[in-house]
Amino acid sequence: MTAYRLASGGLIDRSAPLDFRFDGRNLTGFSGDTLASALLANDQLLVGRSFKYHRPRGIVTAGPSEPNALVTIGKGADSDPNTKATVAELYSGLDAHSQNRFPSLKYDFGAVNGLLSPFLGAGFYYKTFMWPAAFWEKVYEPIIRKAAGLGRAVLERDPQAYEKCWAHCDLLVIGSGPTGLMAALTAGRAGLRVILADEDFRLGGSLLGETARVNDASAQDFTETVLAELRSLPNVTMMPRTTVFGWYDDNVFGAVERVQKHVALPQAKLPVERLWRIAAKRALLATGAEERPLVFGGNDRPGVIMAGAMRTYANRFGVAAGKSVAIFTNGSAGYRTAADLAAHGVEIAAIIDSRAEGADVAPDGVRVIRSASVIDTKGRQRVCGAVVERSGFEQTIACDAIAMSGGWNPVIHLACQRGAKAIWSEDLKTFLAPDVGNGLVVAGAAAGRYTLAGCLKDGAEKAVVIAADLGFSTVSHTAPAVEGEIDPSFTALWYSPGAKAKAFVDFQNDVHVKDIGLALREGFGHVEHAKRYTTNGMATDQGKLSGINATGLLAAMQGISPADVGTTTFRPFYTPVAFGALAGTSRDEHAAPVRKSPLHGWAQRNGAVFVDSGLWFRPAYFSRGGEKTWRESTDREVRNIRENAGLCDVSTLGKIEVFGPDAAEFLNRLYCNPFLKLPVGKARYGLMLREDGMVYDDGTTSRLSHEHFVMTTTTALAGGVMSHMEYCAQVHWPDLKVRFCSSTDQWAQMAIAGPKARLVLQALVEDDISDAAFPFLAAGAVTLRGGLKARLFRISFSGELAYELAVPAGLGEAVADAVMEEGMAHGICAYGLEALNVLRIEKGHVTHAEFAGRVTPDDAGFGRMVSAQKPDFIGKRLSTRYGLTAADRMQMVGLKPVEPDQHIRAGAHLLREGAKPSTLNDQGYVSSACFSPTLGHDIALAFLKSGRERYGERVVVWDKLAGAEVVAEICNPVFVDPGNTKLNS
Amino acid sequence: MSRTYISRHPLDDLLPLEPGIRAVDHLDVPRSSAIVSVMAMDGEEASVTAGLAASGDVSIRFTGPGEWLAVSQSETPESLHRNLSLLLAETAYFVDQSDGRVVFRLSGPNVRRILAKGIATDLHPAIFEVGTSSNVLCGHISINLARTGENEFELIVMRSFAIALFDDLKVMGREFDLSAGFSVRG
Amino acid sequence: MASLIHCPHCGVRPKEEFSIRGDASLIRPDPEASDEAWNDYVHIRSNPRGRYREHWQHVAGCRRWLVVERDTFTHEVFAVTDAASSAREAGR
Amino acid sequence: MRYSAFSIVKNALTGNVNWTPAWRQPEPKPFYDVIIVGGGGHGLATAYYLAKEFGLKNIAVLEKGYLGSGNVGRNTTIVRSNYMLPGNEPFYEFSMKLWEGMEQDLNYNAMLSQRGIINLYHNDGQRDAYIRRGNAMWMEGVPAELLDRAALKKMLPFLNFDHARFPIMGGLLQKRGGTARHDAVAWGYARAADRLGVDLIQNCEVAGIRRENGVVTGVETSRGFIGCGKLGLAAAGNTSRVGEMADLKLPIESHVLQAFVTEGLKPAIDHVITYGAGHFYISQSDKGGLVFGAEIDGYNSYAQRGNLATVEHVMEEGVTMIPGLSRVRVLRSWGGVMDMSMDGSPIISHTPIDNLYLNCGWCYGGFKATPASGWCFAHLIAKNETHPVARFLRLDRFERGYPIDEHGAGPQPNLH
Repeated sequence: MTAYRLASGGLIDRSAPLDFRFDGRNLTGFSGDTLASALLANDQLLVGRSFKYHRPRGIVTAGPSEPNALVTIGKGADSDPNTKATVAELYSGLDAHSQNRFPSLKYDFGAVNGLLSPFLGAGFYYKTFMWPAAFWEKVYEPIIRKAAGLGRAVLERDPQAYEKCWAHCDLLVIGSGPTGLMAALTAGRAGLRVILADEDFRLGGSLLGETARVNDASAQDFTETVLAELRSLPNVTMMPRTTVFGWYDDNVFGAVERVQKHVALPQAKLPVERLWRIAAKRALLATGAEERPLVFGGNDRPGVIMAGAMRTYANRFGVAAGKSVAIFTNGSAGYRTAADLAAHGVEIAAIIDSRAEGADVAPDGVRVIRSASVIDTKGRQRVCGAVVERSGFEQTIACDAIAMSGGWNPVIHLACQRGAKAIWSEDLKTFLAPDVGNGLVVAGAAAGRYTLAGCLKDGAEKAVVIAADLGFSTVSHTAPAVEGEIDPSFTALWYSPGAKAKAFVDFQNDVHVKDIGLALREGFGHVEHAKRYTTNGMATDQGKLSGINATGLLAAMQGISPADVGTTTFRPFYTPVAFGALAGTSRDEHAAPVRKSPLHGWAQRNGAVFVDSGLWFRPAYFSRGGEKTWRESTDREVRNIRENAGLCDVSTLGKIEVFGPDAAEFLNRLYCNPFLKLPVGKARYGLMLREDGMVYDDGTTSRLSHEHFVMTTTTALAGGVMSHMEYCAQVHWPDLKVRFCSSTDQWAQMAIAGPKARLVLQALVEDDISDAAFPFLAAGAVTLRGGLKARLFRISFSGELAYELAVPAGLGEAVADAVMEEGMAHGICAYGLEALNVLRIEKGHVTHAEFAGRVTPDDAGFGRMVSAQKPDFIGKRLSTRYGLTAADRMQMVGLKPVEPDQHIRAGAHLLREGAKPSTLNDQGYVSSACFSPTLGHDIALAFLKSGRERYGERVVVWDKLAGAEVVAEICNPVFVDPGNTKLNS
Repeated sequence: MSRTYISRHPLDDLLPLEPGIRAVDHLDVPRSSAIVSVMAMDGEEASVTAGLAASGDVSIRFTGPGEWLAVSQSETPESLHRNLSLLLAETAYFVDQSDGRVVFRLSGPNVRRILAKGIATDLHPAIFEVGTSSNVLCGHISINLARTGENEFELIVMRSFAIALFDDLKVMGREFDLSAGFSVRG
Repeated sequence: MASLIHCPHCGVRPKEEFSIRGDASLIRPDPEASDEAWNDYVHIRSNPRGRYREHWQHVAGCRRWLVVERDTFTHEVFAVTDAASSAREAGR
Repeated sequence: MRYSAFSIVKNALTGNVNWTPAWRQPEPKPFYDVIIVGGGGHGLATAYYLAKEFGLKNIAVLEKGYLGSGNVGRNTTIVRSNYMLPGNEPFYEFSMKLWEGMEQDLNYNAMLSQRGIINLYHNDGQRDAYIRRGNAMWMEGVPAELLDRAALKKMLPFLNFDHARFPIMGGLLQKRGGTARHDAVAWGYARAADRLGVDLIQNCEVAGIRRENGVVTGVETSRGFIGCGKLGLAAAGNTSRVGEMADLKLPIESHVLQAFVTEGLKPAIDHVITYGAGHFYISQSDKGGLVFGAEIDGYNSYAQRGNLATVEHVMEEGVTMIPGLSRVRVLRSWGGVMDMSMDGSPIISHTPIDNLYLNCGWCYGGFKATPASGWCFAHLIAKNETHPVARFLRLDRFERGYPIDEHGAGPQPNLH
């Protein structure tokens, strides 16, 4: 038996000891312990250092509001900083370390800050560290940064797995204490789909530490009976270890389930944490009430613990927080702690009651000091005495722990996350949630009904109303009878007067009463200002203990009601949630799905090096033996296509089948160039604008029959164009008879380009594809040898004689292999995006590198394509705005370096020769650049002010990022075959 | 010279050729299916709906108002396309998607729990009834989901996403040791 | 609203199945309308705090454009209708 | 009271009871030469510069809540001047220079920390766009560096170099970029403006704009009518609502943007880093919390809260960029209402009403612009002429066809 472990009692399994470590010490606890209860049992009260003054701090609570007992659990990449020991379930092998101390928890150099505290009051940062100016970043900030922060984030890859899951229910019950249990039971019996979620690893909430009897049984036995019935109901799902952290629109709740946080070696097939999104028709908030700390001198000394927490440690965990406990209370709850501790044989040094009178009965022989307050505490790393003041007389009461009980704060966090303001109850001296609609109903202690009988009743009654609301009928049953009921009454005490030491409001952030006073004095009296100025409530506990006390203090200091001060804003997360849990499986390579082309395998077999292109992987180039760089492969591919032929996978381009009697009219309105009279069997390049007149996307569209077109889009905007078309068809022109659907995935499509492309293809295609029979821009169905139906388009991005052949996706690889086989004799090669890019730059063809959402058709040289005849098309009207037609707009030109061995990089800017670099002198920029194997030097496409008038002029290509300046000649952007003889050959 | 072309399934390299040990929760992948997008012409939605309902052996999946996927394991893409064209002549447009879509069949006692890891729709049998089908998001991928039995669902995904969906389903099913294999029949 | 949308064709669906385009009360002007009318259509927004009609597309579902009528402050949804039906009713 | 080393020591030794209020709580006067609507960063900065740089005396700032209660107190504190387009870059660089002298100027420590901002790129197209941007910065005299993968790996070893879905290829670095303590910026301007006699009137909501003969004569407020000679609107997410009171037609949509902070941690991330394969951005505050955010939720909203789907998406991007974030716990999320413009760039402009001036359209980049926005808006109001660096930020640029569209997304605010 350890120092503070009680001889008996508690819901721990004394036959199952668990070994664990704290700061390197080997300790033992029991199954059913939290880390905090096990630490207390081992006399390890001191667990951390505070944020600012590095004061020694001990465990204060037994739950999620813990401000002090933050530890790092685990090692290296597999560690969790800032874990609350009070909610960490103990397991064998748990390895915990204290934080924010150097060199050790007992001796911390940072504590020197405490001596400097007069200089470090609220807002001190803002008034100082300004002299000299340069010192902030070099000297002051690094010191402050190093001193701040709590645990250490390792920033190494997390070895654990996570996942997300959806759940749906009629009623979500949040909290499994008396209110939640009765609500779940009532609703479950009525047949509702119920989810009962609780953050604790054991369901039962406050009942687990309760000494009152319910239905003539212990509270714990009553709990077990209810849980057994709930487990038997197939429509009830119980979710222990699940924190509901947020309430979102449409009654969707975010919750995180700690699936394997309590095991030393998690199973690989299960996540360690699982994020739930729970869509609940109704929810019941049964989160109970938090005991309010008392603000008195020396209240942060290790050993000063919430009275209710002490009760929980004794009754649920069989641990005494001290051997001789002084109790400071402003209500009846302190007496209950006294009674329970006394029953366990703990000495009660005294009960210090701030009230003048009360009907409460102290345990036999315990001294009660009324109208008194604690004004200071003695001891260093554990309290050894309480300095009590009454009527001007001081006395020191020896003790090794002080229980404090300052009343109750209902836990209304979730109810106020969506903008509702908490409202002050003068009766209950606390803030309650307002009516937030019938989606979320607050019940039990969370609604200010503190008695056990009241909670049991309220939970059941509210569930009855919800069930009826949803159309379920409930069976009536009698409310459980409670014996030894509690008295929750208290008298508000925001500040215990006469403090002889710092009286802390926010323990973790070291905010004390004088800081609040200073904020008020300096004009930061608004509750949000006070929070931000003092940092009260901004620590990891988000003001669960400190928030209401700060409001009370601000009110008291100004002589106004807390109602007029209000609370700060409640926001997700109720308790902090790990990034990993919120991200689930969507991380690393699975951050976004991968799309694979039907020719992916073919490309792989041909030596492709892939690059991601949106969600797709596309071949960048095809490496052959001996080629050391991408450039070598690319240059070879380009030359080969200009001389022989090449095959490129273009399956990723969007393909949209457009049908209907109004299909041509629809396309005519969609594109800025005409489509009405496109003949059947022909393809046409189309330019699509946004309504603001800028180019949106481009591609070829072919007419396969009178009422059937197939459109291609760029890979990048395939989805966007589809949505745009749907918008136009459904919103703008719902009366046009047009239907369309994507066939992108149905087809494997390959571009076959080069002077020998026809020779290669004709060997495979049964139909005649001579220039006469299948001229440039021909499009239609063909049959491949072997009878395979395919689509063939004579279009060219490279400027060569070129075709695009589409076959059903499953047959893509086989057909590509066949093309390569037939092409072998003609020197065919596979080529990738790099070569494609060079070929199109040489030909002056544009991509999204040119359009970039800021370019008009005229900027890109398509001015004459835009139909002046059409009455309407998307983008027509705003194209005529002054700024879009101004003479000094940047227009697309070609550039070639005057010295052919010099290089041009995309992203370089353009200056007149001799002009000084400045934003005003900036003439344009390079949109695309490459080495042209065909011409033997670099070439570029660029946008230049009034560029088309300036062919033959020289500009400076200014690339300061690379430290390069190159003089280039402005030229027509079509570098290769401007007469289109190759295209039409 | 005559040629034959061998069709490939996107999961060819990922699933064993021979069926392995089948767990209680299983992902069955037909090697081929005939799938046709059916789009009702303006004003013909009702008659196409009726026509499809009478199409016998063909499974009809709702994808949007006036739009369906017709799926058949017994017909060839050509025959399905031809039969539908005859049945619904002058009332609908058709696009063959047999190569553009991949079918997954998920069955077993835990299928709802597996699918809940990716799909937001409430799959309680009283809400998403047997015979219901709809396009839904599964993780980051849009699929067509159909309930074919109390514990049986069919997922149809775009071919380019098939491997990504397969990877996701394996992760979603790892808790239940989900097995996967090509259909013995198909 | 921001969590679940009731698609008139597909039922209740999560926000991530949708994409959002903006004000649904704007009507594309006649090609002959004034420059001001066109500028207003493309660039000017009433941006109310309160009731608002917004275009959402069920991209991962039925791909229909919907008019979601909702409150921009409370996020309460009043109605979701098919955009084409709304457009036809408005005489487009 | 001026803050100095002496004042700190003196007050510490006397129990810190002699500090005086940072600003007065004045009753509104019947008339001001200039009224600024909006007591956020931009409004307070405008008032300060009106008084300090342009010599105006009779100025009031009207704030419906408490000072700094809008986006200046709910952003991710990033300061930078790394823009591409000539309409933006000179303006933001002007702002950067003002940041660099702000603390001495205001006698208030806003904890400007020029720790460097790095924009990651993941493919060739993005790299080229960053080269263009970096060179545009240099054109304006703003140093920028292009980092390759190796340099980045040395600098930020914790990034996902091995398992990224979209491989990290490099980044664009602006060393002078960084962060500042957001609330302190509002408080610093407020205190300094107050010292120059500006009346900062809190809990004063504007309910109407009174006009006579086409000229603004004052505002109806929750604290009565207040007359003015000139009226400047700096109401951020509420711009449309205030503008409507003067029948202004505005190219603005209000959208909600969420931001997040983690629990306090020892220093781990020393720069501001933005993800190129998404919208994620992150830095670490001096208190130790990691402050981060990503894209807007996407729908019009005046609610200062967001939805869970976006939260999850932000976290997915976060752990994909920095896998080690996985075990870090997120403490709090909140939302701000953004005044999204049609081209993603701001508006500091005359309006069709002569003595009514407009400052809006900050999208989610308003914080870094605070000083220049205040200065240029003050310049416009005081002199009735546009400051040179803000000359492109006109309200009529849309109808004239001169959008400043950094993202090339077109007139759809939720794409910017």
